[in-house]
Amino acid sequence: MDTVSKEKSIPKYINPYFGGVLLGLLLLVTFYITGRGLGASGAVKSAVVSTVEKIAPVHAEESTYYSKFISTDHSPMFNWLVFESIGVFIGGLLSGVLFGRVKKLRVEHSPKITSKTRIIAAGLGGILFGFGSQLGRGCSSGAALSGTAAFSFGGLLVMVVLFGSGYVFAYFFRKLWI
Amino acid sequence: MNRNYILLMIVIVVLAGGLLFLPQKANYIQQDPEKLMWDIAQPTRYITTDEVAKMIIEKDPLYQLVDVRADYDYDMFSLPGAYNIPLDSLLTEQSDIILDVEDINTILYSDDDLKADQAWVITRRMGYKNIYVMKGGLNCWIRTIIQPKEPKETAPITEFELYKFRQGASIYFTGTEISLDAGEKKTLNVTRRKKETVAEGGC
Amino acid sequence: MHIHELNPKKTIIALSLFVIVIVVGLITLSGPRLKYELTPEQTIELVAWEDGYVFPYELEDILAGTVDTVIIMDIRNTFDYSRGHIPSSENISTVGLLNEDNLKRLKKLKEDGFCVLIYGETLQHAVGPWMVYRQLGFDNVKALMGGYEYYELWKDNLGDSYADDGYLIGTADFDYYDVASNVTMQENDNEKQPIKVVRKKKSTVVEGGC
Amino acid sequence: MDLINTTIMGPLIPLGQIASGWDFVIALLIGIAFGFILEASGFSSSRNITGVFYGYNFVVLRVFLTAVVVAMIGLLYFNYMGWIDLNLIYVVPTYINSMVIGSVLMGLGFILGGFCPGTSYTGIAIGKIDAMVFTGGLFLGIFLFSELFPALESFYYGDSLGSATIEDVFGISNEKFSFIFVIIAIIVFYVTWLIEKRVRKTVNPYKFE
Repeated sequence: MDTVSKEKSIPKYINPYFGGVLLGLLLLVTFYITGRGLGASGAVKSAVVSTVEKIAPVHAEESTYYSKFISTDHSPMFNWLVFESIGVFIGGLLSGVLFGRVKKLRVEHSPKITSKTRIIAAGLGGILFGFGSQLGRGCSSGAALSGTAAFSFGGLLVMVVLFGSGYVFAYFFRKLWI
Repeated sequence: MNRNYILLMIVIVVLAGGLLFLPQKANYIQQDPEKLMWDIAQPTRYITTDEVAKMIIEKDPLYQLVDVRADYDYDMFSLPGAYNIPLDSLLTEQSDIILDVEDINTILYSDDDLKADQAWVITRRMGYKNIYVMKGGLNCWIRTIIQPKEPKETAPITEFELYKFRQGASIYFTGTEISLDAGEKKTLNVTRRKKETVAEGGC
Repeated sequence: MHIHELNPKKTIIALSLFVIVIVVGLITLSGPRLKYELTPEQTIELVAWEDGYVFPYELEDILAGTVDTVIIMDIRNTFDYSRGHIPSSENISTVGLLNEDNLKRLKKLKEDGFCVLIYGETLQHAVGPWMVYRQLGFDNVKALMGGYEYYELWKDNLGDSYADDGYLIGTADFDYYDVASNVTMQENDNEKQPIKVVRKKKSTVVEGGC
Repeated sequence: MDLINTTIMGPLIPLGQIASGWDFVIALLIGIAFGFILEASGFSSSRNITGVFYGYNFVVLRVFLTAVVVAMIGLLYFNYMGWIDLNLIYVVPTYINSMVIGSVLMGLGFILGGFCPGTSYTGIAIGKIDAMVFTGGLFLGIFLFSELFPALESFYYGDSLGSATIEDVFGISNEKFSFIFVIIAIIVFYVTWLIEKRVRKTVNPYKFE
């Protein structure tokens, strides 16, 4: 592969350490302002709770889990993490536009698998991640990143086990990616 | 490897290492004098004798009483369940065990507000939280709870309710009658030692 | 091109900003503005001593001008002050007690050998600020016993006021044991001591203010 | 709240320093910054992310560890300088069994889906269908969990350590821990650089889409 086409195939990303320093500073600012770190899976949880509440309000009220997140004075969507996640989407869009990555809808997959396989794997992965994030009290940003930075033992545990199990499973699903 | 990466590495190691060598902050737990002065100006530390009486009768587990008078005074008379921490032994280990409790409010009292207030200032400086002062101290306790004054006929209904509560409390604390709703009250032989000005609603 | 061959210029800039913030923070870190001069133990001693109070009758000499090294400060709010105050007193509300100007002035007064007498509505009102001043090392600050309430009663003949010890607080008004202890318990216990009320003896008028 | 205090102590919202109406504006702004950093670092591409598990791209590890290091050190300095009260920072409560199983599931979901929740939002933003499906999966997974919650409840709350900090569990001070963490991070950065260099020779460079 000649250098010109290689240059073209590499999209412009910022230096990962630069990204890391920025993310760390953002996390610090978030701690300074809110006292809690960043989070992402909480927004989906709010969406689930509000959907269930809309469709089956009685069921939502009876359930021990939903009722934890339902309050009488505002919708579960009126939540800090929901707004933050909307922000994540907007921020991603801004960066995508800036670096020229916003294109038509597409599926990114290894040449060894079809788009369909990738979609199924993504859906399955999402379900497992969603389920796991509830047991783990947060996802990779909420528990692992923010938790560890705030010296929480649980955060460190999630980080180590999440990446550790990722490496264990990686071998079995190598076809998906390489 | 780019030389700048080595620079970055050194910077972050120095930053992290610097944490280990930060000098210990002096007086770290002690309350800032300005904050202390500000707290002193607030009347929020006071709890009325009526509230204290109610709390003792109901055996409220969220409160504890501390008598800051000298031990011989405490031995003579003290409120039910009160600990004794004389003002001069506020900084002992024993008093720390009593005062340094989470989620429990400590109410200090003395003969009146003076000693309790002084003890309060010291405990606040030492950084203890949830410390209160019984307004008016034991003198006020006697005037309001043990020997409540009947309100004037023109007084609002709440005054009468308060009076009724105090009558009941008086019986509760002096043990002349156990039941709380008894209307009549045994007149106690009172020996006044001092001035006759009696506070009406509180002290 | 591999990652470590890229020049992390922006990373260095971002991290340097972070370092600068921390360094500036550490340099400007000046601890609390005020420091306690007395240890908590010394404070307890001070309180137990009951030194540093001024008796109402002593005020007569101060007001008459016999003792001219005393500055009187009224720490009640401006409204109460405007309705009546001890002559020649200045008003400083509680919030302003520790502001920079005031502390500077107090320091100056201390150096010049002046005594600062603070009073509130009662002694108890003034005792908190008095304790803070003392703990900050202003040992020339004294509190007026009885406060303004007592002064108001006796302002025409302060000198005779020691007949009335109403300014004494911190003492028992009752024999609690007689009055308030549980009757059933009382029967079992016959011994009884009168509560000792420690009175301060009247001393001769202080010389030179402090 | 405090008329005398000149420096504004953080965290601001728990201490009531910011009027509650601004909460959501702040949330949105923080989110935008978060999303921008994630996307710009390349987290909108699942093949970029999973590179960490196959050794051809360690961007996730680099960003993640650098962020933790910077935030940790910053928190400790800020706490020291009295700008922030570390005791008021939310500490994720620890439930060992539930968290270990949850993290194993998340690890599996990570390798299958190639995203985590935050990065999938940025993936959607640049038009990745797999990211949308992943988010749909998240929704389903959380829904499933909520429906199964009564059966899982005792497990969910079991083996709790409360809001345990690293200091509580390992008995080393935060300062020492962050120093050790920095050293570990630097070693990891160096080792992964060596691994990446070797792996890249054998793996075909992937095409970004």
